[in-house]
Amino acid sequence: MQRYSGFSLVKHALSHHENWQRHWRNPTPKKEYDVIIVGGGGHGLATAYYLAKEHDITNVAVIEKGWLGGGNTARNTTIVRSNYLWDEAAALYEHAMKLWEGLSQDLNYNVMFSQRGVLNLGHTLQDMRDIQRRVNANRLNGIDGEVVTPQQIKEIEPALDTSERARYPILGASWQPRGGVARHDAVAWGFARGADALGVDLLQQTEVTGFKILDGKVVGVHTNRGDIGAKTVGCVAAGNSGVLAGMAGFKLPLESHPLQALVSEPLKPILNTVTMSNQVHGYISQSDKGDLVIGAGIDGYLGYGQRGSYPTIEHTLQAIVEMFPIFSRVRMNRQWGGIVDTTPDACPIISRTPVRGLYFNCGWGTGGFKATPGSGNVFAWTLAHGQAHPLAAPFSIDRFRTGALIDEHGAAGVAH
Amino acid sequence: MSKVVQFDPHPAQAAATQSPLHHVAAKPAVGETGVTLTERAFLDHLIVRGEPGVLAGAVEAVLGLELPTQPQRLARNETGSLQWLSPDEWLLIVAGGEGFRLQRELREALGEAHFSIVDVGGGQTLLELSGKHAVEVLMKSTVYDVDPRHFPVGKGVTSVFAKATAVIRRVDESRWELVVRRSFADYCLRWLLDAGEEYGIAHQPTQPAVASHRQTVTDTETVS
Amino acid sequence: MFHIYCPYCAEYREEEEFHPRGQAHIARPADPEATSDDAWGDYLFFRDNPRGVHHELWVHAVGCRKFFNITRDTRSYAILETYRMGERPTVTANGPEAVPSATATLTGALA
Amino acid sequence: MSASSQTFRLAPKAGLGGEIDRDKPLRFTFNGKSYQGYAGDTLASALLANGVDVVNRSFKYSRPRGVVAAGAEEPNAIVQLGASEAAQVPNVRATQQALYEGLSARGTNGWPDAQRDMMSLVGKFGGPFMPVGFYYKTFKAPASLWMTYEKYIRKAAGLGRAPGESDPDIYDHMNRHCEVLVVGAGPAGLMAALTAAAGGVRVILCDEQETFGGSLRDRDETIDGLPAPEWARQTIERLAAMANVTLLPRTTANGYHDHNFVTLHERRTEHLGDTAPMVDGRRRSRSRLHRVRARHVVLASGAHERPLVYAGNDVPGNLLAGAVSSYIRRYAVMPGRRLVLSVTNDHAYRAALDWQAAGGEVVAIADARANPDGELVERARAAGIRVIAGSAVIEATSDRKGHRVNGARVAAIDIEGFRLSGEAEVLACDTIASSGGYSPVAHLAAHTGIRPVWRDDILGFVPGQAVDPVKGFSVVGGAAGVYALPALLEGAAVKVTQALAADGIHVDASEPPAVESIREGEAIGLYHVPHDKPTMRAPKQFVDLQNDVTAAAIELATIEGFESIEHVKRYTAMGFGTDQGKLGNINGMAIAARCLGQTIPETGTTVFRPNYTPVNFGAIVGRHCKELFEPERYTAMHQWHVAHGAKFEDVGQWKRPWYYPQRVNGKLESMHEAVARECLAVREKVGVLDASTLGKIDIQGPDAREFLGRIYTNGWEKLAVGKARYGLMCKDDGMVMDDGVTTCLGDNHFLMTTTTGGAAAILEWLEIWHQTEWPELEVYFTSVTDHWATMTLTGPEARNLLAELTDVDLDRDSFKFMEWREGVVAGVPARIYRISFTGELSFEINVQANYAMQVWESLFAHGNKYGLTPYGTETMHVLRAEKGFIIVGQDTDGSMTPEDLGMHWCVGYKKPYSWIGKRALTRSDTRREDRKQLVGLKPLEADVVLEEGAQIVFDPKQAIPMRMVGHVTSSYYSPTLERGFALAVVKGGHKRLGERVYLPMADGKTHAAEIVSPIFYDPQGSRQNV
Repeated sequence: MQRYSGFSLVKHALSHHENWQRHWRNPTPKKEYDVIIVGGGGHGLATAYYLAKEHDITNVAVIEKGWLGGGNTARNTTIVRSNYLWDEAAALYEHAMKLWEGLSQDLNYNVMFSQRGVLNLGHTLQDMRDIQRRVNANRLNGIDGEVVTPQQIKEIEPALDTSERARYPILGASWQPRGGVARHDAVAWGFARGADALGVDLLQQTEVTGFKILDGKVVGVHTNRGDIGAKTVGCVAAGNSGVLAGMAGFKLPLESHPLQALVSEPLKPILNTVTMSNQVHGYISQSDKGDLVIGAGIDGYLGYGQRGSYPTIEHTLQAIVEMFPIFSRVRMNRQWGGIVDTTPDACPIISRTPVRGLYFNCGWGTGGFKATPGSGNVFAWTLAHGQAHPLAAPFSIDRFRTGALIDEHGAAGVAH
Repeated sequence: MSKVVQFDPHPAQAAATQSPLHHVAAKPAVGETGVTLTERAFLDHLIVRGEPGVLAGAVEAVLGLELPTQPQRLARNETGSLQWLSPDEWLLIVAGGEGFRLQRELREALGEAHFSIVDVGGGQTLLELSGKHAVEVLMKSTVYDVDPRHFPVGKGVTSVFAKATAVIRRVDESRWELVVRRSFADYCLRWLLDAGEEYGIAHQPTQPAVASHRQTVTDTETVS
Repeated sequence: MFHIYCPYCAEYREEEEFHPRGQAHIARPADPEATSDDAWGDYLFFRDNPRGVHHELWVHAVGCRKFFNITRDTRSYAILETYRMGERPTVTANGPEAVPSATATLTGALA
Repeated sequence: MSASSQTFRLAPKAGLGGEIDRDKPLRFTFNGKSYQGYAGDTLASALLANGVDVVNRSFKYSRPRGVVAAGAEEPNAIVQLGASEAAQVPNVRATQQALYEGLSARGTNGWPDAQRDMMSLVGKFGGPFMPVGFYYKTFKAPASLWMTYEKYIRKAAGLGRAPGESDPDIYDHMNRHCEVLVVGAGPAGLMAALTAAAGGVRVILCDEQETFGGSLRDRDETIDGLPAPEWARQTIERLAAMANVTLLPRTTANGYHDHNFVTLHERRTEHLGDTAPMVDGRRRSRSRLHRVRARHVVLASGAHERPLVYAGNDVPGNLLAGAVSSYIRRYAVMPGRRLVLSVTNDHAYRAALDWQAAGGEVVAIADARANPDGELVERARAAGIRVIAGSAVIEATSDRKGHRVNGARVAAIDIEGFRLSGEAEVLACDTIASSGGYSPVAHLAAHTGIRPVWRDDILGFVPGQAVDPVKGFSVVGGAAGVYALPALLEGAAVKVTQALAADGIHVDASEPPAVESIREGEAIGLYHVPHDKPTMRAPKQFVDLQNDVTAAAIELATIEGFESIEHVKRYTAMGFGTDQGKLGNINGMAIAARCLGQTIPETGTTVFRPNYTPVNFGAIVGRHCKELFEPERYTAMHQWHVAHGAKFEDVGQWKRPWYYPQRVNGKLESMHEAVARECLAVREKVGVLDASTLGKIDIQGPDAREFLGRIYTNGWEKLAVGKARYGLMCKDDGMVMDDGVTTCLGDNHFLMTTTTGGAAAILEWLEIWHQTEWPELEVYFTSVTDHWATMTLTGPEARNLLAELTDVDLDRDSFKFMEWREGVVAGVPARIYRISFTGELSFEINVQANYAMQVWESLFAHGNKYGLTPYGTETMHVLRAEKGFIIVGQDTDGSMTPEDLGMHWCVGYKKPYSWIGKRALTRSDTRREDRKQLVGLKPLEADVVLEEGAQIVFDPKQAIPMRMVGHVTSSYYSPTLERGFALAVVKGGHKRLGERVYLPMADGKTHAAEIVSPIFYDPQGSRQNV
């Protein structure tokens, strides 16, 4: 792989940048692979990368019906944090956080992971109880976090209105300094480039149309470019998981909903951190380009249209202007929608399925981006070992039948 | 013991009353008046539920009103108004103090049929909006199409009102009524005064100033 | 933003008056105690999630407060029909044979 | 150049400057310098009139930039507007900002200003080291320095800045419904509106510009014998006179949402000043968002001219050809003296003709076509203008600072071969105008999911077929790729008539007006002009001017393997600016297509999202902000609470009294002191709580009792009339969702109470089960939450006090615990419930809310001698926790079963129907022994009040990560017990009474506590039963 560095940049400048190599190849599909990953988003590419890097399984294809990183990776609001309430979720997201912290160096690709901290605001007494509960749990789980006062919040994020004027005055917040944001496209491209360099075939514009299943075991996939054999298939296709499961003959406890987000026009730096509020219902950060990146909750209905209802946008901006009255004259540039697969307990599914050799990693709801390296890492382990990674074990489909849910609705109250 | 108990909320002797908007002082418009807002307080509001076939006869007999079975219709006479809310739900608004007697008569007329009548008069109030800019004020407040072409006199709907809900009815060419919940009344009023400011909104004193006490003195015995 | 025909109010109303309540035509098992854990889990949590025609339950929350059904395309968001509780859809993904049974009425009232 | 000279303003002449009013000069300042313009000017036209070339600096390379366009598509002339801090508006397009007296603006980038920018050094010398994607390739090592690098990267980002103060203006919404919404009031839009309006239906016509008319304002043709601008004026007057037509100028259709919902942003006062002026002492909104639901939408949004991509095409003095015409004709402004025009089509020749007619020198027209032959070409030739066929401007040269074009290099080009076919000639000039054709404005249609489709005949994307169900939508005029005036007007009339008929709106097709037409020759497809050097080595050729994306960047992206146009866009940031690529996207796609050896349609299209042009947050928020952000719900006693100094707690939307601090010895009590006083008053004397916010649902019907039995976990078969019972509700997953007391008023009549926060959800819960699952049960539910005001009178003196005010026999044997009575309290008919949430003797008095204050004040009038004390929710919480009563949502979190709460007594296992939640209680997970169960915790140190949310461990010595076994749900200091106490959930807690647990806290302390029964006070319940 061509190494990227300041030095290589200078060198290429001298040759007018005409000699840069491709980020990844555009291979023709082989007849068979050891592992096929369905879905070339951040999670799928990370899975392929870790399969090759940590498990030496390089005869791998990533099958993507569109372009790499073109699904929710391209449409999310890039927040990274690991301050989840329940042990199982916290362990999984913290695993991801640790990987984030060395990711740019590991991939030799700057994913611009910016640890500027995440504030989760509390506006009611119950909010504060929930925050205290979560922060205490985080702390004992070894995850950074503290409960901060309105005065401390004002210091962290001066643009916030911390006064008593607010309809729901800010009573406090949880603060995770290691949280932050990352450059979403770069994450997909970095993993893609890394996987490609290790021999993984990235097959774009290739759509899975069915699974080849023999005696209850998966042996390959049908695609619009012909059949491709595989010993193991892992599906990581947010927004399509339910449809893929249907092709394999079973149902998942998923509902696919529109999740909208929006950005302002670019502004000079005004926000220091990521601010989220469940009660007032919105969250915001500022990208390195200067856009305010804003989102809130999902629309209540199923939707694959990559758009949602306008009142959701209105409510989101009402929340933002309530928290930041100085943004009233800032202008919204663009809104968009993604498709999020939600589960009944707001936690993902990383699981075997009724079809042997076929695994699903799905249901990340609104929280997928922040898990990208961790999700790929444990899913790669799961595919390589044919059994759930210890961190993935609690996220089996079985929990919806036993009732052992991991209810993270509190932590996932607003989308992020 | 009876199967359903009725309760007369009004005191036998005059008592101090407070409408949901008692705390907001009336205020004339700044400049020319384009919209007038008046709280019509202390009316008796009843929710009547049942199948139309069950209710129609009794309603006509007791109220002298034909039960409006078409959606969004509002019937009125000197006794009061009866508005379709849902295929099995109507809002009856009558003079303060009349509700108990009418409910009892309706219950008697309906006998053992399955229906429900519930007094909700303490829980909501009626705001009257009139003037040449009343429609614009409503357009700023509700997603429902209140254009007079689409909203003839005698229509009434339940819809979104700012971030609350309201029953919106058009009682004549220039007058609209809003029925809002007591706990939201302060918010709705503030919203209306704000929305009406550019048109010159006059906020009239609440009518009547105090509730009439019990119209027909009866015992509080329950009826079935 | 959807424009929804309420079959009870007999007119189109704005989406803000309605709430979606998940998949339509989910029957609560008639004898829950005789239902296996797996089947109970299916009833509680496993929903259709089609990319295409979907029958869903909505309530005219700020309006007549009635629940009713919408058949909607989850790709285009076109509403193909709305119908009252207890009625059966005339538009389905796979033609009339796929129309859910008339006895199955319940909601996924688990939200 | 003298500040007020307006050197580039043309002398008055008929047909020029129709937008401006020379009798109304206006002063404005730009970058701190004072200038003059006229009413009707845009900021851009006024700057051009004053010869201001450099308006801003570019985003990445800090290059000087000037005005390029005359409308919404402007990428360069981006300014920070506002004289005062609170009135700042970032990122205003000077081409869309009307001039007003005292307007103050500056370029968003550049230090100290756009003219003398120091950052340009970075652009000049660092440029070669900042190819596309350079961030991803650098700043990775050492990892520890990234956050420092990032700080500087961020500093260089952004355009304008957010205001530092709150917005003094308001914004509002207007909900509109119409049969036909016409977007765009150019020729097609006017014709469409005229056609629809004739049918008598409601028509809304909006246009983003200050005035209606669109291209008619600059057209030479005559319509029905009238000059085009005059025909437009008369048509607008006709429309304005029609009662069924609403005209909205200065109104941009920004988002086209599902089912024909369109948001229109009307700028009501932005042309008048920094802030909205009052009118007759009344406030009005600065701008207004119209939320329009239309049966049919006609898109008549016209087309944007495409610039050509050539070297140096960003230097001030490079403009769009159409913009040149617009500035001359509309504002009587010459954007320069000597013009070179570079075109691919006939229409753009008007720029040269206008230029010459206005007295400017046209140096030459470079036409990429081998044999241009249209009517306008002939006119140009006849006027003596040099037309150089088969050629194009390949490079703009500039003065040393790059502040203004000083020449054009023109060369013969081979479009197919993407190379020059002759030597370049340098033409001295100060202005280069270009036109590469026209892009229909397909943005709005794309919002609803309609993909644009490429049309080779017009060399542009037009909105595709409506996605099957998106009915009620038609596209006319330039937006549909129809540019010639006769076809456009006729098309608008006919197409709209047909489209409306399909939607059930019948209008008589009106006769389209007679138009004298101009014969145009065929255009040619040229996007990126070849240079004598390869793209990667040529001077910068800009594609996206706002984001500084060059042709070389796009080429490099394809070299690096980015083959999807989406990848190319994301890697280069093309189209991500505030102009959303209105000028650049198609050129960028064409370059990518050429590099990849594809056609433009193969390369793809762009998916536009709302907004069409940016809208300020305030306008989208409307009045739903500050004091109207969200309703505050008040009880009937609210004003009393305010008057008595209550602090309030937000519970849902309700404001509930939290506690009532008193002034003691001139000092206001702390919450701790107030709550201690209130608690003791209840335990020792009598207190009163406003409990009106509890949800209340009247339930009537012969099956009401059975319905309750199915909804609640416990039994209701035997509850007698006159009695009340506590009930618990689960979801069907077995988890507790709500609780409350329900009273049997009559055999077929119950009153259910719910939690304050749960009221609306529970009513809907009852309805959903009734309407969808059990419609055969005869029962009706009606909310009476607001109807009843509820006062909880509680404490040992409650009976004595109430006895003074009521005719009800309060004797303990005739009015027992968990019963209700009807009577009169303080002269007001009331229902009294003998239920208790405090553990003390309690009477809950319910009266119709209008009479509440009479009763409440009577209680206080008589209560003094009994020590009557108002108490709030905090005291209520302490008192109930002492009794081990749960609060759903605080002591439960959606994962607790009734059994987890130790409430087996509240579960009717033997009921004849499978009530909601029952089945789930036998699932394997709900049967686990080690589930978290509700217990009491007694801190070993009596004065310790555990933190709510504190996590519990069995072994305090273990290393992190620790095994947590539960948490504290409620914790208070009890003035009665004189110690801290808590409710908590602990794994297997019910079997661990007496065991010790530990709570390691953030401050390093570890508290120890003993697991005890959750009932801390009066476990026998004797006090409530007196």
